[in-house]
Amino acid sequence: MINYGIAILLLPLLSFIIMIFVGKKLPNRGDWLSIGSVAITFCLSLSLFIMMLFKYDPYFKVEKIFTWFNLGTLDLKIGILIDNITIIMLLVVSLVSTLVHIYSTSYMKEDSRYSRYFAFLSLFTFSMNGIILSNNLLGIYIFWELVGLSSYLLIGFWFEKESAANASKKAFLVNRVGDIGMFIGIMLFFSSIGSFLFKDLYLGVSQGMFSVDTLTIAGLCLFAGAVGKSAQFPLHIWLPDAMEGPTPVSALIHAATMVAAGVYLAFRLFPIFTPQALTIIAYVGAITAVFAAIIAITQNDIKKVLAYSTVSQLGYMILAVGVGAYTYGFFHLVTHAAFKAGLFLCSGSVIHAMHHAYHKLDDHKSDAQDMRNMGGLKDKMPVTFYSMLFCTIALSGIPFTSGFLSKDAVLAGTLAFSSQYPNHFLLSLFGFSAALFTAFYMFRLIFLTFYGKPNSKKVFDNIHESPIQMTTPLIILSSLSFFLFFTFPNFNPLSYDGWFMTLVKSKDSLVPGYLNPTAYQIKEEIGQAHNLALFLSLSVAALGIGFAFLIYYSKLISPDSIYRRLKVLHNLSFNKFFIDEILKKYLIDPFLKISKYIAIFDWDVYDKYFINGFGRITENFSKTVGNLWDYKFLDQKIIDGFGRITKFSGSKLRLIQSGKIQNYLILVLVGIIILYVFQAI
Amino acid sequence: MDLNSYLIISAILFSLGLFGVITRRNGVAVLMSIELILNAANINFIAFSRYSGMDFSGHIFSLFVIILAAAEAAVALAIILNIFNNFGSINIDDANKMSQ
Amino acid sequence: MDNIQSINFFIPELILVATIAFCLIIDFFLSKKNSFNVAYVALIGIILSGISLWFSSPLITTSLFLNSIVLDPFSRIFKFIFLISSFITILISLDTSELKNRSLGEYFTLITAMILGLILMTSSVDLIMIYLSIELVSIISFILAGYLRFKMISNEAAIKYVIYGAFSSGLMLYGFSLLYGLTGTTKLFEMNKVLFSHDFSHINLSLIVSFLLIIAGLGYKIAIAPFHFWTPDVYEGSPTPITAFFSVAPKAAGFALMVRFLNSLFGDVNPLNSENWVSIEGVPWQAILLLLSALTMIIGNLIAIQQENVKRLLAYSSIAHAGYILMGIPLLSKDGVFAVVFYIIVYLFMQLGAFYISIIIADKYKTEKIEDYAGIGWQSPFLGILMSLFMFSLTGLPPTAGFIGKFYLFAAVINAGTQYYWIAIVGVLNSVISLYYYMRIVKVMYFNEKNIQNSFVPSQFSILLLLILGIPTIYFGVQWTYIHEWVDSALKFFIPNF
Amino acid sequence: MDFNILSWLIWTPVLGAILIVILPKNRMDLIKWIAVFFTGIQLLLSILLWFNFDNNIQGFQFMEKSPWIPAFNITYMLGVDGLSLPMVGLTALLSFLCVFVSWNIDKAPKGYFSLFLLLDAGMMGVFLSLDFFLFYIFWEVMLLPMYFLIGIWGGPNREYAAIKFFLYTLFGSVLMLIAVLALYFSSGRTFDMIELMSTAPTALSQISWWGFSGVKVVWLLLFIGFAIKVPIFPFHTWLPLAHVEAPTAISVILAGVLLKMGTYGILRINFPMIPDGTVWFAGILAFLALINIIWGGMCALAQTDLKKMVAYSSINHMGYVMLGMSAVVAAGSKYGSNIAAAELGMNGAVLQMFNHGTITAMLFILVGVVYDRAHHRDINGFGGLASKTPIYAAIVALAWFAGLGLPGLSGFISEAMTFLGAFPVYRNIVILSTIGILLNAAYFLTSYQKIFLGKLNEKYKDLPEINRREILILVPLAILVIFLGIYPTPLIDIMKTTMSEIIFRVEASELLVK
Repeated sequence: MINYGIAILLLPLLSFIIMIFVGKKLPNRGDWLSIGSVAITFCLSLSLFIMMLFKYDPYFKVEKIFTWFNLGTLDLKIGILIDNITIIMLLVVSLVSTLVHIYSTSYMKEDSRYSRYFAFLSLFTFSMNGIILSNNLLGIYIFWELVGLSSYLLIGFWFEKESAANASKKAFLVNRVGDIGMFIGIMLFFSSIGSFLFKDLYLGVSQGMFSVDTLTIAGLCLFAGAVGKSAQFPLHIWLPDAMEGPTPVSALIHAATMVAAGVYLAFRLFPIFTPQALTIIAYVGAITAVFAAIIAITQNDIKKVLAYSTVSQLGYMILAVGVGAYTYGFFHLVTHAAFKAGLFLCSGSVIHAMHHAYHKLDDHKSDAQDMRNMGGLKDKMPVTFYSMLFCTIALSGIPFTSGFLSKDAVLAGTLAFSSQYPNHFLLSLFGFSAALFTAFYMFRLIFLTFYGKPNSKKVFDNIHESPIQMTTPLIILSSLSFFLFFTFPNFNPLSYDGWFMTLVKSKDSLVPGYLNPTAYQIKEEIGQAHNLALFLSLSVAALGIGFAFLIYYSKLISPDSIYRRLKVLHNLSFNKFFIDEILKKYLIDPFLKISKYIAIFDWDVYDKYFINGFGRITENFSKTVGNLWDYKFLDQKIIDGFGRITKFSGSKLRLIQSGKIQNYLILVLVGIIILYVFQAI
Repeated sequence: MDLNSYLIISAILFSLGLFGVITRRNGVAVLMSIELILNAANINFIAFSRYSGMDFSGHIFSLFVIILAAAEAAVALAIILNIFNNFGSINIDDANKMSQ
Repeated sequence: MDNIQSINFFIPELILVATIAFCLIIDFFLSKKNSFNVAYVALIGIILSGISLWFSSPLITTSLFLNSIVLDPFSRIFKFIFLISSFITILISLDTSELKNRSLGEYFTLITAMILGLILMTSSVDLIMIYLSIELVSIISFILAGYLRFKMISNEAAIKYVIYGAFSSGLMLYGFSLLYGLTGTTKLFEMNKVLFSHDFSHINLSLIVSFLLIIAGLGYKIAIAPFHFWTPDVYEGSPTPITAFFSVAPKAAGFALMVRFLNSLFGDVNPLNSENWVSIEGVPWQAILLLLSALTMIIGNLIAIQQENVKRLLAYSSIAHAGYILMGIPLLSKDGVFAVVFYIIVYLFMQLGAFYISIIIADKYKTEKIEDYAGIGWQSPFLGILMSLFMFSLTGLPPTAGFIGKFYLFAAVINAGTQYYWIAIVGVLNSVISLYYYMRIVKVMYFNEKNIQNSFVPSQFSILLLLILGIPTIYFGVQWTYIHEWVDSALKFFIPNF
Repeated sequence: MDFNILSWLIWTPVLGAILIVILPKNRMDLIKWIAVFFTGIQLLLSILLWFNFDNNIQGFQFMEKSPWIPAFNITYMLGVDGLSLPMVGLTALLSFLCVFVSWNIDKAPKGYFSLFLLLDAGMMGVFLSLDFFLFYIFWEVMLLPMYFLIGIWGGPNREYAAIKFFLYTLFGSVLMLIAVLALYFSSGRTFDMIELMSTAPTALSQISWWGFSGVKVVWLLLFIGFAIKVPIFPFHTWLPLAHVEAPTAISVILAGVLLKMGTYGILRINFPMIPDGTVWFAGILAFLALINIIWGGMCALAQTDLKKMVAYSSINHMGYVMLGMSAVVAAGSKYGSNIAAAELGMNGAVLQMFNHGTITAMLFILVGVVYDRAHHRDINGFGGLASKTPIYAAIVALAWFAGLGLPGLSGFISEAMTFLGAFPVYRNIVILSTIGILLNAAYFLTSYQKIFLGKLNEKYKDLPEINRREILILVPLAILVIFLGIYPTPLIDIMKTTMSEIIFRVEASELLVK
């Protein structure tokens, strides 16, 4: 079992190493190698998954601990942990990864750095599997940064574009901000426990080694890592920019897997979060969900819409963790991975087609990603259209889809939480309004892209359905949005009971003092809120779709009139609430300016005046002494001064004319007198 | 006369010598002032020797000083002569090429 | 020991006296052109004197000529120093173009005579003898400084020197007379006894005044601030070999005299407790000397930074070195005296070496300006490397002898107690300052390239002489056990009480 | 032992230098190959030493001791332990590689390589000597060749840089000399470091200077001497200048080895010999580390000269070393006897010394590569080079990411260890220091983007790719960076016994008792 884990971890790494060094020289530029390795990974994950289904044990767990190094008294231990969650995550990652690999063989065919692209994908798969398999915080942190690296490399894959280069840097740096928080959290835990293992962490917390305050702070610090990686407010800014990368990359990394790592971490750490921490987490999630959804409404770039949608959905998951419904959050993570990856790949298919059309027309100016340039593509690209439609339905939360089940569960969780703590009613309000906006902007996307009149006839004529390597993954992923895959022995489309909910059991909080409700209590409450949530979520989804239909399909309401009426809101939404600009103006630019001042100070002031000042003082002093030597000072001032004084006293010493040698002699006498005075002191 | 009178005289001589050394421009006059200083010391030696009455080393010392003063004066005068040949003056502050 | 018995222990000095006489006679028969041959007579005399000194027993410690002169290993070391430095100076004088075509008979005679004076300075223990020997050295110095009779600056140097010298010795003499009056004797050891057996607190004013006047006289000899003002003018005006000689030998003698005078006068020198000695109370002579030491280092270095002329730079830096050496005297410990002697030995080689290279370069390129040294390191690697070596050594960087000298000085200061740390810090910081100007010469020689591609190889005579100076500079930096033991054993018999 | 391997390590390059001096000037190739040969032998010897070193023995191994100046109790004493061995290996490796880095030196190669070999010997001597006097001699001897190497073969402002470097370091070392002597006399006249470790802690507390205990005074004097080498703020301004002006190989040596001497000295001398002073100063040390990290990082961020940026990054990275060192006090019962934290900090510090040595060597060599081709180092003057020189860009990316502490590369684990070690004692300082991690990423990524990403600058469309010699120089370093990032155990095993010993000595300080 552990060997499976090690194989899953190392195969992509091997492929990365081979590809980066000799990938170009391999036949077919080596894509088969990457695909092969990730496919084997998938097979291994699948066999693990089947094993899990056969065992059907919610508490199944295998762990292997290694000593990384020893420092005398301290053994630094790391290791691999395989349980149901791991297996499900591994399956999701390897599946999406395999499909994206296949998709990419067509999508990236013409790229000159084809083999490097696959090498980076392998690197990503390796790092992501590493996060999933780690049984300790340090391991997670290491792979956490490594997925950041692969994300950096892939976002900046087309680095000739200035915007891509900027986006990749931004992604890395923003993620690092979160990582620093996470590292501080790790240090807080490690300094008390002396180990990074989850096992020891849980043990330590349950033994009450931490005060509630420390635990809150430490938990929030670790959560900061999740905020960065899962693009939660206010560190969400990198994700929309990350869409500069190739679309399959967006599908794999920035929709399905890497961004979900934050949720995965929160999921792992749930038992040690204190109520205070969880409340903050819930609010962060809720705000992100609704905030990103509002922005998504006004975006015109098809990938940007999906990006903000991802941010919003990640907010949901975090919200679910915050309100205690974290297994449902994880459920949403899995379902969302499938249909969001599907959506991205579909959008990629559209962009690919548009791009080719523009290419054929020799038009290099028009934006192949702008939805306003599309329209009516339904008939030209039927496979893409139906796949995308089904995924959209899932995302909007319509019954018979997986999205409905998971979203409904999360909303039920918020509802239950709000009913328990009525002063936190905003959480469920945010949740439901986000659902409303989601349905609206997703159908806006569908209507703008696939319905209506094409923007340009010429382009429209040149649009073709994508090749089979691209459409197959679309079909697979969209079909995975069917509810039955997740509720298998249970055929009720409105209930989420099934293998998933059986195998993924929530744990009781380990925070001492029973501050948090037990897992059973939460489950009961959510069950009670289920029906209400069902009703509400269906109605908001219908409302959202209805609005979208009215505005963008039947055009009964002109969007412009709404824009005009809600100009301020629209501006805010369209400009992403100016978060980037605010951060740049009030945080980054001042910081850079301070750096510049410090550098100037260091080099031109401190060094030049202070350090060299010692030299200059010495030099000037020596000049002064030298002048003293030349008697500019001594001769003119002191000796002549003596003369003046004596002259003033009226004696006949005016005849005194100090010759040079006499000056020396006077100085000797002065010296003796000074010494006499000195010894007397 | 007691010891103190001699010491006062010698101190006055010493001071006069110092004054002369510092104020005189003429090289020979400077040398003469230096002689005053030496003689002040001589007076001291002899007075101490006479009044302390331990041995004659004070007297001997002053004899040596007289001899050496003569030798020194000889060399100094030779140099001053040289200066006179080169600079055309025996004013010691005229010999001042280096500081310029 | 009476005068006749003393003759037996006075052979090296007598050989020098004979040499002086012989030189004068030989010179009488030589034409002006050939007068330089007197140098060989002088050299032979120095060698003979050195040999007889070498074979004299290093262990004998006695006083000669009715307790006016002592014979001890301490003065023996200095005798060697004077013989070696004058030997080298004579060789340098033979090589330099500055002294070509002049009547040199007297020149070499005077140098030889000066050795005698220097030797007497280090061995005198009687005020009369001290005064006599100082005057002997001074008067000869006046003549040598003005030896280039037709050169204006040489004349100027001589007149300044003579007036300054006479004035200082006048002050010192007055100080001596006061001291004599206080103690009633001219013998140092008897003075010491008197000073320690009587309470001088009621007349400590006269003691202090006499001490200050004497310090002024001695300070002039070793050129410490504020009695150093004559130095640059005299050093610049004198013939360069004489400048080199002045910056080493009379200084060494002055320090030897100072060590002996101050320690035997103010220190309770108990041979049984030979590590640290006790000073008399009432005269803060240690504090004054430390202050002068700090002042001397600072002033010497600061003015040296300014100099554009290598010779002047070396002259000023010799003031700074006097400051370093002075640090070891008021410590009243064997370590301090040891360090002073050690430093003077290594200083002899590096200072003469640096001066000699500047003479070679002045002869070849007709310049003493630092900036004109550009590229010499590439044109003449031998001169460049040796000059760098001397510069490093003068700065006090390992692995050169200069470092070891400084090391012992600082070690003595640190060992003397924490109350002396400040002077050690002043000292080390000054050696950092000195790095700046010494390295400027190295920098110019190597970093500033000139287009002159023709290489320059010094004469074999110069190379040999430079090796004689350079090898000890590096060798004593790496292995100085012998020299350490030599100096150390000499100090075991330092200044016994008679 | 008959074969004095440590002496051979030191004197082999000296032999080479002498041989080169003897050779005629025009045998350029021979001169270089002699340098290769002798540094190669040194490298082999250090590898031999590495494999014969017994990790489990406390104290020093391969000791050599012979009298030198018996009158002053100065001995020629060498030895190696877990602290010096990694430094010896680093020195040998970088010296060997730097001979190849300086392959194209055409101005007076004879002088260059002989001075280079002398420098090599001096560095080796510092790390191997156990006699304090010998240590000091090597410490200073190293300055002389360095002065010439910067001053003659450096960039446009080389004279200023050389003298500044020299003055700065001499200033520090003369203060150190006073401390050396104070130690010598207060501990019964010995320079033997091993003996000093046992006698000095009590001896120093018996002297005082103007009301300050000798412990503090001597600690500070030593510290200033070492701090200038590290360099620790505010003694750091020589570094950017010297690094920028020095030729590439010398920058590599400066940043790779010379800076380590400062921290090596503190660990070798200050920590075990004056534990009281160490405890007294540890907090300030941590604070200075913080300033180094932030100040260096911010200065690096603002640079437009690539080499200067790398130079400032050294200041930043050495801050981590100091942070780790300050963690040593965690072992005391006053801080809860957290020996694990002290171990993490100390091992992390030494590991970081080694890793920074390899990483910064790569950085400087890479800067040298582009400078050789483009003849300038202005970060804003390039653009899009990645599409022109993909291999170079890839290696730079590796080095840059190693520099910014990416997990999987060696910089990460040592930085993390220093943070983890110092955290229990200096929580707030460490939390503030983590900003440094962000700064690292910011300046490395910004410079990388400006140079390699974006549109290709038309000026450089014919820029030649990195050549085979340069790649071969970088490969061993890259392998080390990756290997130690994944598996630091071989290095940690070597140093951990020694580190525990130092921790034990510091822990013995009374100031650490609760």
